[in-house]
Amino acid sequence: MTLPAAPLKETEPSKETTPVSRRRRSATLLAGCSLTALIALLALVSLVWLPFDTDDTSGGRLAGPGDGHLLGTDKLGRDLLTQLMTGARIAVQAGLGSVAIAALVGVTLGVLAAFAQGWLDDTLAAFLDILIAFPTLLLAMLVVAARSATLGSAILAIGLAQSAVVARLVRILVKRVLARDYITAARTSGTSWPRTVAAHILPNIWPTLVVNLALQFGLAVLAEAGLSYLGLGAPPPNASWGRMLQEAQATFTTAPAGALAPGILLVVLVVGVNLVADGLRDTLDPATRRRRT
Amino acid sequence: MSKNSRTRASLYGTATVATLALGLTACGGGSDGGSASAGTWDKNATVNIGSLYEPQNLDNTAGGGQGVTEALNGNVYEGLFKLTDDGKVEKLLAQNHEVSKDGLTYTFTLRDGVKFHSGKELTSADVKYSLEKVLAKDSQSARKSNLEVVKDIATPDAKTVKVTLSKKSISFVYNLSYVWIINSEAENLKTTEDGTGPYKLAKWTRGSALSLDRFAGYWGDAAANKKAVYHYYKDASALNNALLTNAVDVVTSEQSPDALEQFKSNKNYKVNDGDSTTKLLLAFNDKAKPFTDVKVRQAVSAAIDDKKLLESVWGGYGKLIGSMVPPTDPWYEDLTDVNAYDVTKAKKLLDEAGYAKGFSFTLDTPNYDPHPTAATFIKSQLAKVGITVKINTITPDEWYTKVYKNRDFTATLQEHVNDRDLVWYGNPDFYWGYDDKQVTQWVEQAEEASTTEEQTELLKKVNRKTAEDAASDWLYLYPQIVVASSKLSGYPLNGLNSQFYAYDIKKKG
Amino acid sequence: MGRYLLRRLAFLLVSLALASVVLFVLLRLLPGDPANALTSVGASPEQIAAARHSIGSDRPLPEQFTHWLGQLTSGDLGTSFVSSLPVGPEVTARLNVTVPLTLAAFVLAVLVAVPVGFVAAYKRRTWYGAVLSGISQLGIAVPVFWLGMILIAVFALNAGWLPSGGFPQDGWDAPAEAVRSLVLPVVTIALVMGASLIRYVRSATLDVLGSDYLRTARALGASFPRAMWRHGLRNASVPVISILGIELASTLLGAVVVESVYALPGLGSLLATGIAQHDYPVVQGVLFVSTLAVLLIGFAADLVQRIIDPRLRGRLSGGAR
Amino acid sequence: MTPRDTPPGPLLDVRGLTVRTDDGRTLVDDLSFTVGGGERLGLIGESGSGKSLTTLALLGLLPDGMTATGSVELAGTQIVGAPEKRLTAVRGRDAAVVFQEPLTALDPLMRMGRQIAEPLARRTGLKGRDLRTAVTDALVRVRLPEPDRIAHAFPHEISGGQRQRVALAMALACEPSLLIADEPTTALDVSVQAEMLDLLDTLVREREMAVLFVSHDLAVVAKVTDRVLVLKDGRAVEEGPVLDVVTAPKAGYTRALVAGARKLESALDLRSPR
Repeated sequence: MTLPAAPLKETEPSKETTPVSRRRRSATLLAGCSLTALIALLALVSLVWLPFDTDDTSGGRLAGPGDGHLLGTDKLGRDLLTQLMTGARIAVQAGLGSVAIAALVGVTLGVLAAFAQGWLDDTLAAFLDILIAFPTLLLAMLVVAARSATLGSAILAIGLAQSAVVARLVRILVKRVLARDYITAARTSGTSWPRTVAAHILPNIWPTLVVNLALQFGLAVLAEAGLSYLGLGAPPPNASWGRMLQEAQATFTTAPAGALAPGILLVVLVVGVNLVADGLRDTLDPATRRRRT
Repeated sequence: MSKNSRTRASLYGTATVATLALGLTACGGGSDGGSASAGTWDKNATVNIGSLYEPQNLDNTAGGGQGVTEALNGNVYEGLFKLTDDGKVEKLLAQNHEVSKDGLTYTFTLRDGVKFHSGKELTSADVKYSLEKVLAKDSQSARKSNLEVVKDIATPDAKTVKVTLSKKSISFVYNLSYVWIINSEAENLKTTEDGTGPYKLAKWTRGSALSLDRFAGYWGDAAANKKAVYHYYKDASALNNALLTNAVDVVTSEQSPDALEQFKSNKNYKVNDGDSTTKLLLAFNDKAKPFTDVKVRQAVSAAIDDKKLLESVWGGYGKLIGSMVPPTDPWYEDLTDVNAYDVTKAKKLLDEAGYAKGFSFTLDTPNYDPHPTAATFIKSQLAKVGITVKINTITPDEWYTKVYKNRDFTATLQEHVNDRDLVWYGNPDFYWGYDDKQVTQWVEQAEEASTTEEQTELLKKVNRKTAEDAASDWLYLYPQIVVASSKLSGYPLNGLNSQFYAYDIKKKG
Repeated sequence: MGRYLLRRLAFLLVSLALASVVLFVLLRLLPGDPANALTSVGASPEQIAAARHSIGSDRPLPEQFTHWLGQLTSGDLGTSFVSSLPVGPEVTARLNVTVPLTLAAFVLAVLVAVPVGFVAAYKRRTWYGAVLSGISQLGIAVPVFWLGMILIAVFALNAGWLPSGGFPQDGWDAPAEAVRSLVLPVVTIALVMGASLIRYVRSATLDVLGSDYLRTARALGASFPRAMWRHGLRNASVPVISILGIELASTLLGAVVVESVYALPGLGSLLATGIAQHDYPVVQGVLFVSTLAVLLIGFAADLVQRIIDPRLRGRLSGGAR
Repeated sequence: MTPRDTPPGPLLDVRGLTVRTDDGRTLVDDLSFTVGGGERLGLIGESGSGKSLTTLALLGLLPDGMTATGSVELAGTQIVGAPEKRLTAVRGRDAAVVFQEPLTALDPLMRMGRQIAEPLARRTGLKGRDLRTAVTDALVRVRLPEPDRIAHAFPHEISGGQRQRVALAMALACEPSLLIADEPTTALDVSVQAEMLDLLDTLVREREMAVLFVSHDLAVVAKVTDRVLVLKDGRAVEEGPVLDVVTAPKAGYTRALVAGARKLESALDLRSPR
């Protein structure tokens, strides 16, 4: 099962065979970065300043904009903008946390699996395949059931579920590198394994890995929103966007702002990181770089 | 049985919340027939009832849950007595009953001409079987402990049942209203039924709906509609959407005020504000520091503005209570003035208790609404008197293990759904650990009282004493909101203890 | 091929057996007491113990496991702790909702994504090619439950064209109603699934468009449509099929959220309930059936790929998935 | 190779061919050359010099994002700016290509026989058994052993040299007036390279086909061509008969190339006397 004929699900190998114009490429990256930065800014500002206290329920129930509430209030009279800002923080936290776990566990597992041979190799590959077919959300539900519904559990759960995806990718990438001659040369010349990994393997796989992790970030944000929507994410009163949407569902028609704003921000963040991933792939991925004239 | 007899348990119905905290909790409920006396109605109508509480199975002694009570109690199964929607106990299958002088022997005469859905005639053997089923070793009935006073059941003839108690129990007849009379020969009671009610089960599709058909051989007045279908939803929004799109005609119990605006402003719907028995409690562990100190409990109670909390959770709905007793219980007294909101007083009490600088405690908060909201609110209120609250969000399952079984908590939030549940304060082993010899004695005496007046008198004392001791902080009484299509009339408004009688519901054509 | 089939089937069975052990062990490692779901306030310790005994959760784990395996081999998925009803029929009933939902969404997504993905690749330099790619970018980023909320608000609450949720009690005996109640959920899943499929189809098409063999064919005089038909379609389908397999499997299992939004009595909602109540037999049953489905879908995808791609024929599990 | 109604001018007439990317980089700059009927021209330059793009521009197969200007007349047909339909008619018939990388140039999912049959059927209109026989003949002509086995094989099942022969067979199956060989031996083992060159040489000679031979390797080009054009950074730096260029290179760049090739030559003794 080396060198799959099929693309890895995670890295859509958009090999624009032709030289995409640099301008265009940087436009993608730029657009992605600005969208992501917008949300990151919200999250960062929320650390030092919020329009209202998060627990401040002094606003009127589902009030419209005004009275210091730029976007109005939610059903408990909390400021919507405040909630959106803390929500941004949770989303970014969820994304970063999950990806960190996925990277750590996934790369370790993937590298180990790549060195496996024979039936062990087949079994590991098959196991990862089965695991991947189970949606992140489902695995996360189990983890959350085992621990309790906190942001930490959600991040752990999502990160672990994603590490299977990362492990599979890394395994394939590493196998690809291992097949190259200079690795064989390094091995026969007696270079130690950790050295080989550090000196030859990681430098070769990191561009693809980084692009993939960026995509995983977006998926993690969506998964956290899904978990929160099901009541399994950051517990109330934390203003996770998913939870805000769940709460605003009942008042969708009467007070649409609360049911639209978190969704829009979610889309902005995920589109943003996906564009960043696309842009990065075009600039980093050796597969595409090689094809350029 | 003993002290705690007359309460029926069930914190949230029974099953620990079916879904992962989709925000559903159990509801409580009043009783008795709905509103309006419709002029003409469709006698062959199908009434679609929307609910959040699906039965786990159809046997209320095998963990059927709150949903089975809602769908089957009074509709499919009947007891010797029934609890009306306004909380009165009336005779149903019992034609008559006599109590011996010592209050230990109850003799019931059964109504004539009562038939089970299978066609068999009701006999005293069925009553004995049904009572024994509740008391059986593997019974998961929430009423089991209440009925354990039963020492002997005799059936002198086909129409007479004689029950002997081990000690007096004034709530015995009330408790009997929860005992379904089931055909002693019936089988597969988890998926089928054989009761005597005005409806028989047509079909139960798990995860979706349960439908009831009018029973032609019913002994009393026939149901006012031909078919009643309970549609089950896991999420309040989905349920409200169903009502808005006419997929259901009535919602048994709204769990948040969110959607009410759109129903109130629409003449096609009627929003009914009934009496509930569900109380939201900030339950202290009275055996854990610092809540061992009455003054600390009083201070916390006085530091929280219940009115504002109720307003923010329920909009204009719901009531304030000063104790465990809802207005529908016979021993109700308005005690909202006891430990009322007063920050100055709270500070003074804390000072007296030696906590002038405040303290901090962990609040175990179930992860579904309204608990987290209430916790947030309490946190911000108590901060004003120097008390720091650490909110620890837990699942219903954890709540049972950590709080209910292991008593490993300092304070918790929980909703208590049932009526007449003041008596738990007489049980020093209950999870909140309130232990007052006097109260325990009063509760025991009340249960063994000869007259309801005597019982009421004693429980009023319990009520006042627990309120003054701030045994818990009773934050508010939930509203019981039934929203129905304006075509409907005759539906229950209070849904006491989760019952929802469908047989009087009339639907205009 | 016959030998391959045998080996592949054996592999499938071994995987299933392994999965069932893992499942069982993992579930028992979860903290929480299934008896809690049966408990109510006022329940005495004896009553709790009786509940535990009646569901068998007080027995030693190996015994529980062999019991479960024994049931499994006779096709029985066990009995729910909470409802005391058999799990098998329950799962079957839920599959009646989830399988049509997933398959319909899948077919719709493929029907939309394949042409759109192709156009998005072929015409990527035109404005509508860019718009199509942009739409798929958006589609990937939209949370499925939010999309559901919006569709319900627009098509059920405002327009009143379709039900807002639920599934008829008579199920497929009321075909018109059943179909109506699945329209919005199917569209919801198909849009989200389609959006990501578009990207895969687009990228597979780009690979083909940039491939040397396509250039060879055209350099030797084949017209573009002819070359795409002869060479492009098959080559592009290999990666897409492997994605389709994964998408189908994960949608089947991942319908939880959509089922929740649309109040559908599907497999996902059964699982969610089971997890919340620590109802191991239900969770085990659902996950076991799901694992089986995942393995079978993987098997089918491997088989199809193997038929198309001769390079995979030397391997046990097609390199694809 | 029955000479078609040959137009008066040269078979291939390139004037001022310029290839630019959309973002304005010039990859081939004002290139002009001709190839007469039966003539063999070598196009030489290191990678990135624009030689491969030139071959693609000759057939109107430039990738997206690049445009050609100037004039390319192939057998009297103007290629630059021509509609796809006209290009399709010209490709294969007037000029066919053998690409550098035989593994990717062949459809990995299609048996060799069917791949050869495709252009063959287009030219001859043969079907069924006749077509199959023709395919076998085509394989035999490129000196492939076991032609039936090869016809039944997938690209990954045969060696690189065999694949390149199949690619050559496909190109020859079109019976083009001009064969464009784009680094046809670069991907092959050195030992196979010589055989391949020899085969190519023989086959085109037999058919009196014109050849445009593209390579970075002066030694290889010298073996099969009469005239060379040296490309650097998209510009022609030198043009002339092979012997002249090799023995007396004018441009500094060409001198470097020749020196490089000499070294190789002495090391491998690859070059056969012409």
